[in-house]
Amino acid sequence: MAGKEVVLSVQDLSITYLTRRGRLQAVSHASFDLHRGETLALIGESGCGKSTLNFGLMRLLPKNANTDTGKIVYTDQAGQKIDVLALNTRALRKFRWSECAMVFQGAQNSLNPVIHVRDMIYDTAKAHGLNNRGEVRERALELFRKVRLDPERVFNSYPHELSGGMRQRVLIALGLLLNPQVVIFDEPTTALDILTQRSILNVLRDLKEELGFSSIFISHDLAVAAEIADTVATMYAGEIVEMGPVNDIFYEPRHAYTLGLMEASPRLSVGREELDGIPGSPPDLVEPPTGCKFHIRCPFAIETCKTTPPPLEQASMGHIVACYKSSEVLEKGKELRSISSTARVARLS
Amino acid sequence: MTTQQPLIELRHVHRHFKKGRTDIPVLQDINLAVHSGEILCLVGESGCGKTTTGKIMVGLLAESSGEVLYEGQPIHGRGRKEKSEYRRSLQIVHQDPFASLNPSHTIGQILGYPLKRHHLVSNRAELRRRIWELLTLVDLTPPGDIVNKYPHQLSGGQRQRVSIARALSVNPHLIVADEAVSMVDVSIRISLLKTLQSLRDRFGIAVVFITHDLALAKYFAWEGRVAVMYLGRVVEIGSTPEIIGSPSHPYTKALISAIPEADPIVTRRKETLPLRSDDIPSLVNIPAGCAFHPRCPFFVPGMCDQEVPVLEPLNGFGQEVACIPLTQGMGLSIRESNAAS
Amino acid sequence: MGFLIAVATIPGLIIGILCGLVPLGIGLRYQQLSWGIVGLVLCALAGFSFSLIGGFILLVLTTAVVISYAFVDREDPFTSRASIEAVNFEESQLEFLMRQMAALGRTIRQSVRALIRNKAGFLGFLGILFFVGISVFGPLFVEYDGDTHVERLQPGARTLFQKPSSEFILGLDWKGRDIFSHMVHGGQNLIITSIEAGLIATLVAVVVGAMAAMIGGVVDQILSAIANFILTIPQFPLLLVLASILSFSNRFYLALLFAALSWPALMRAVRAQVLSLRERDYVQAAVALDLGLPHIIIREVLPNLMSYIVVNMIFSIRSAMYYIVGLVFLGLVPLEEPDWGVMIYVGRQQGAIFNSDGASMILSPVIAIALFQLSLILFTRSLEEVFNPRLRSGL
Amino acid sequence: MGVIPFRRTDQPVSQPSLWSLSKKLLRAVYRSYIFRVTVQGILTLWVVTTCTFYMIRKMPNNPIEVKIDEFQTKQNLTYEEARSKVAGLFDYDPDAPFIEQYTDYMGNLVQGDLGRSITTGRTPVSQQIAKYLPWTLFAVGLGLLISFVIGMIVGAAMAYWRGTVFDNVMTAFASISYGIPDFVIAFMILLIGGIQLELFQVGDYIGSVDPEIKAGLNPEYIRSLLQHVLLPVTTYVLASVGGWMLTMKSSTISTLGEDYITVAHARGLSQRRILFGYVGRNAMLPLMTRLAISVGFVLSGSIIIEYIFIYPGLGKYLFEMTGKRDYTTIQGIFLVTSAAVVISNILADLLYGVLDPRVRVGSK
Repeated sequence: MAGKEVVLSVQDLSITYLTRRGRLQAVSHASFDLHRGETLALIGESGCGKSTLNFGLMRLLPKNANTDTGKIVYTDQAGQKIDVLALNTRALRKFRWSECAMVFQGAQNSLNPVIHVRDMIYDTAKAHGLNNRGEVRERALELFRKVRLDPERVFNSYPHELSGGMRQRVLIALGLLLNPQVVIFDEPTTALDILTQRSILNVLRDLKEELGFSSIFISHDLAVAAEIADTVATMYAGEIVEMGPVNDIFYEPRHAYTLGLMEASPRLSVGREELDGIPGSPPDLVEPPTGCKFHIRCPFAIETCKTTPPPLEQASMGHIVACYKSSEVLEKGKELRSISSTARVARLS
Repeated sequence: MTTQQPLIELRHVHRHFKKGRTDIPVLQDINLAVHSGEILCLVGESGCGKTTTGKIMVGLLAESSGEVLYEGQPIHGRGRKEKSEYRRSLQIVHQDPFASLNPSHTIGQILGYPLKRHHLVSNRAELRRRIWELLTLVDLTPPGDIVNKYPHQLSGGQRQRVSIARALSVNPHLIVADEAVSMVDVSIRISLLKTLQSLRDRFGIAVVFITHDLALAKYFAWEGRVAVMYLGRVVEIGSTPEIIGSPSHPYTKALISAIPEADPIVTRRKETLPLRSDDIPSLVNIPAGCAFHPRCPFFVPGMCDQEVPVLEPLNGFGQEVACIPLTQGMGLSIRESNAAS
Repeated sequence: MGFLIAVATIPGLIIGILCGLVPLGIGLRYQQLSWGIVGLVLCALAGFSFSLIGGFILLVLTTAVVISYAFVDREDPFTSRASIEAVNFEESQLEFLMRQMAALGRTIRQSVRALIRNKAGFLGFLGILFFVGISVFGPLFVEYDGDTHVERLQPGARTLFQKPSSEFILGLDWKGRDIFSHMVHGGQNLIITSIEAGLIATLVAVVVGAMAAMIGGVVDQILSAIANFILTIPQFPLLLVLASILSFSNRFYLALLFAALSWPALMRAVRAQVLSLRERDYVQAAVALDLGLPHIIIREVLPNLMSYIVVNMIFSIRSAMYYIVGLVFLGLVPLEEPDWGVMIYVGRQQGAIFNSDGASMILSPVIAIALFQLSLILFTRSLEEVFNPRLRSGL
Repeated sequence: MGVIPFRRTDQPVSQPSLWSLSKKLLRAVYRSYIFRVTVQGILTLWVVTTCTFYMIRKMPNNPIEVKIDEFQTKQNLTYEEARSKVAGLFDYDPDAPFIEQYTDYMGNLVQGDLGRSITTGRTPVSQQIAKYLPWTLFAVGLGLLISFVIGMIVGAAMAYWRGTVFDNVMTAFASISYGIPDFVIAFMILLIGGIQLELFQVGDYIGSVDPEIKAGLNPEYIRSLLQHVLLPVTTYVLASVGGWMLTMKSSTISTLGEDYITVAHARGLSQRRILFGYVGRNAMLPLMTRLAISVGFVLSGSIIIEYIFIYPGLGKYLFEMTGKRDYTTIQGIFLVTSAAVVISNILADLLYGVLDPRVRVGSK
């Protein structure tokens, strides 16, 4: 994706929550660039900070959260650079949804249960200065058709009258209503059935081709990321530990955690396979471990890992990783891959 | 395997729930048998009745009609003691690790109650030795760190392990794992499943694994069988490699073709089976004939929408499928005229 | 039930001190002298105020706390990191008892900490303690002033009412009696009757509600119908009529009557709670493990209802007090001095409202009742934290 | 094979006969929500009436005895003299069999007749109720309205600015208001405001209206009306506003945590639109039911408050009539107040259905 212009640039973003037990470092020093038309997938387990990161991008964090350091620079349609963290309330309201929209997980609760879908559409349009209801309606109906909904019926119904998949589509249509440049998808298919997930994924792929927006795609499901992403970033304990083109990440992972995730994901197309979980559980972010936060669970860990956090380094073209043992991890991955999948030897645990 | 007495068998089991004045048929004509030491996966989308089937198997729900046999004997009309034994030999591990353990008891208490109640230990020393053993069995080591904790002090994966240990405490013959790993993080799932597998290997416990994730089912039940359910019926059943490798029923085909894979090249080359409709019909209003026919790309008018298909053997390998065109040897062909409405 | 809470007695003190020797002994044995002394004092005080029963309960609690400080899990084989063969699981009866007591003591310590952590709740707790303390210990130090005192008439005054002064800190009532002494002596009956009423109402509600939810079917329908029916009739008017039918020679009947009218609301809530708890996974697991209905109700369902029940019990104590004072105030209950409610009633009859000298006779009990009820409400705030192990441990 | 029967659309449609139509109509009526709750409500009221009928007559003394007593003490008459005087006053026969009294009463009730008051010169009970009811409705209704509105606004504001000084102060106030019984507040107003601080003349504020002012729509009368209702209303408001505030606060807090509120923020909606259209409306839902139920209890008013302020409402009247053992009047008041509870419960359900599209009771 290099070469295309950067739409959204995040530099050194750190977010903490104030909790009863102390400061919780949800995101620490996250940096990435999102290019025009690119899909960036953030993968990682629950509590790794991927949702917080995205809420931070739209400045939707709850009151007890604080953006400590960092810069979010957005380039709008006219080529103007906007510092999102410096926007005042009014400008922020304009920025949200017309420049950067978000499709949330859990479609059940994302729509106001007591008002019609059409009113939610009109509300959104009105908040951004579109007062011509006829035009808004036309645009919404067109989007509903694009996400394969029965436009008239859905437009006039209450959220509870729609199924989960339909609600998710309504949310996607709502997200695209103002033609934003960036759309953040926060686990859009998680609570859905397989066939519904498939049709949503297809809809997303078609829409992206047609409308050309950039998107950030949050998922804990590697398979969904593999399908939809151009670039993949792995997050662990609030840090982006590895980022690169989708094929690099999936076929040549260089971080022990990424490799662990790959090794823990079953695949349908290979026959019998030996998989391995990652031992232990994610760290407590109020008192994070020193050094590399993954070292406690890492089979490659050496003494340095326990004391000094590894820096993010360029490993190959567009592929960065924060791991001292990245070459060993790469070798190990290749080795595991080269063994035919039916005869994979279980590693000693 | 078929000559042996099945551990538990469901025969023509129906189940409906009442909601207001309408009856919702959640299960219709389920025929399933689980042999001891076997792994059976129940796969399907939400609302297909897989959890209800699991609950009926362990006796947490009663069937509305039909028969449930345990070791060849009907489960009803047993004596008190026999009933208790049958009860105990069938255990369940629930989906939600945050709801499956009573928040007001310590782990030691949770594991201790069934041991004491059923006199599985004779004194306190034995009780504690057994608790220690159980915790070690499910890889919660060292046990001393866990036993005096409350559930809220454990992580989701640890809680699921405690759930498994609790089920193990009464020496069951069968464990129903109802989406037992779906709420647990990816990195922890596999080790939990490995624990379950090792218990099966060690004690010959049969496992009924309920999941919506076919890839996980494939990994876990490679040596077992998979039953695919749709809207309250089993539409296809067979050994795992058969079902995953060469699915027969249009619904299974659709499912398998729809699943994305953690492999960018493979998943982007995958061809999905286009359905005629994306909407799952509601249970209150199940379509006539084959329940899948309004979505099925191979739908044969005048046949699929008239008669309810029954599970019938397809080949010599024990694969059974409920699809009229298939079982009548007609084969499947996509009809252009029925393209998506 | 009234006899459970007796007034402070000397035999009670002796019982308390004897009981207190146990924690003191244990404290000495394990070099935790300070905690042993705290235990002794607490036991003595409890025995003093509540005689045998209070003394015994506090004996168990303080001993547990002392042991939990002394014991610190030393003997628990589970804390050993050795392999299963190397661990000795045998233990004597005494060791087992000590371990159980230590666990209990830890829970108490955590609960106390949780109670103190919530400021509003702790304030309420102190308030309750204050009023109960005054009602229990006050009569020992303040003599009841029950006679008419014409000699206290101030020159020029038309009534015996007097404003608060240094001699009589709350002033004098219409018969020239010391209001302070009435305040000290007059709370006991009211508080006890309210607590009784609240306890009975809660007990009935919990038993009936749990029954309706667990049995279901026709029983459920009948019980719910009865509850709904009682809820339809306006409570206070009904109480008005019932109060004139029954004569309350004994305050206990008043408590019973109140309980009879107030259980339905709580019963419906308990029923709903039990219904939802019954579907929880861990209850289902207990069914699958065949642990039996008594175990399921007592061990699985009730502990998770406890905070809910206790909070509601406090609410019903509060409304019982409201209704009792209301009935007394309207003159529908035989008047028995000394009593806060009677003071309001008589004060109003004797024109204390329009006499600025006499305001204290009504204001004092009114403020006391207000503060006591406020304390009850505040106290409920920390109960959730005390009963929920998750909140208790301070997460 | 146990196939669930379903209706095929191609089935021949038979001509509907009049009989089948009416049968359908009947079934529809039976199934309709309104019909069922109405029947339930009437049944409840019947049971309430029967029970209270029995209980009231079980009260010690009867109206005649009470009156005789009164004459004896007031006019220093002997029992016989008093008795003969009283006998002419009442047309109530205390010796009539209970069942007879009951059937008589129920017979009249079915025709909509609440009977005649025993002790107040045979005035119809309905007239008596009509005379006192408006006062209670006015005072309690006004109090409820004010406290509900204030509670909504302040409660929402507390949730919105939670953790601030405003929230803490208001929460403390709400706890006090919620924790203190209403009669305590009434006494505090009277004693501290009226007597100790002498802010107002107590006599001017209790009772109904100044007797010398003519009733009517003249400004003086209205002023007097408001003046006398001021203290009871203030009491009601102070005693109940805390409850509304706390409920609204917790309801708003849980609504604020909902995903759709975050989404609304993400959509760039204006604060006002979010506050009223998204937070307010959803947070108020659970409170509307409670409001409707409280409306039901308006009629029974607050006996104690009306008694303290000598306010001529239904509650105080009921109290007086209980003392006089005026059976029919007590009975009538009970019936009316219970009916109000029943009706408002039904209204609460219907209202909820209207406000929340997820629960449309009527359409089920």
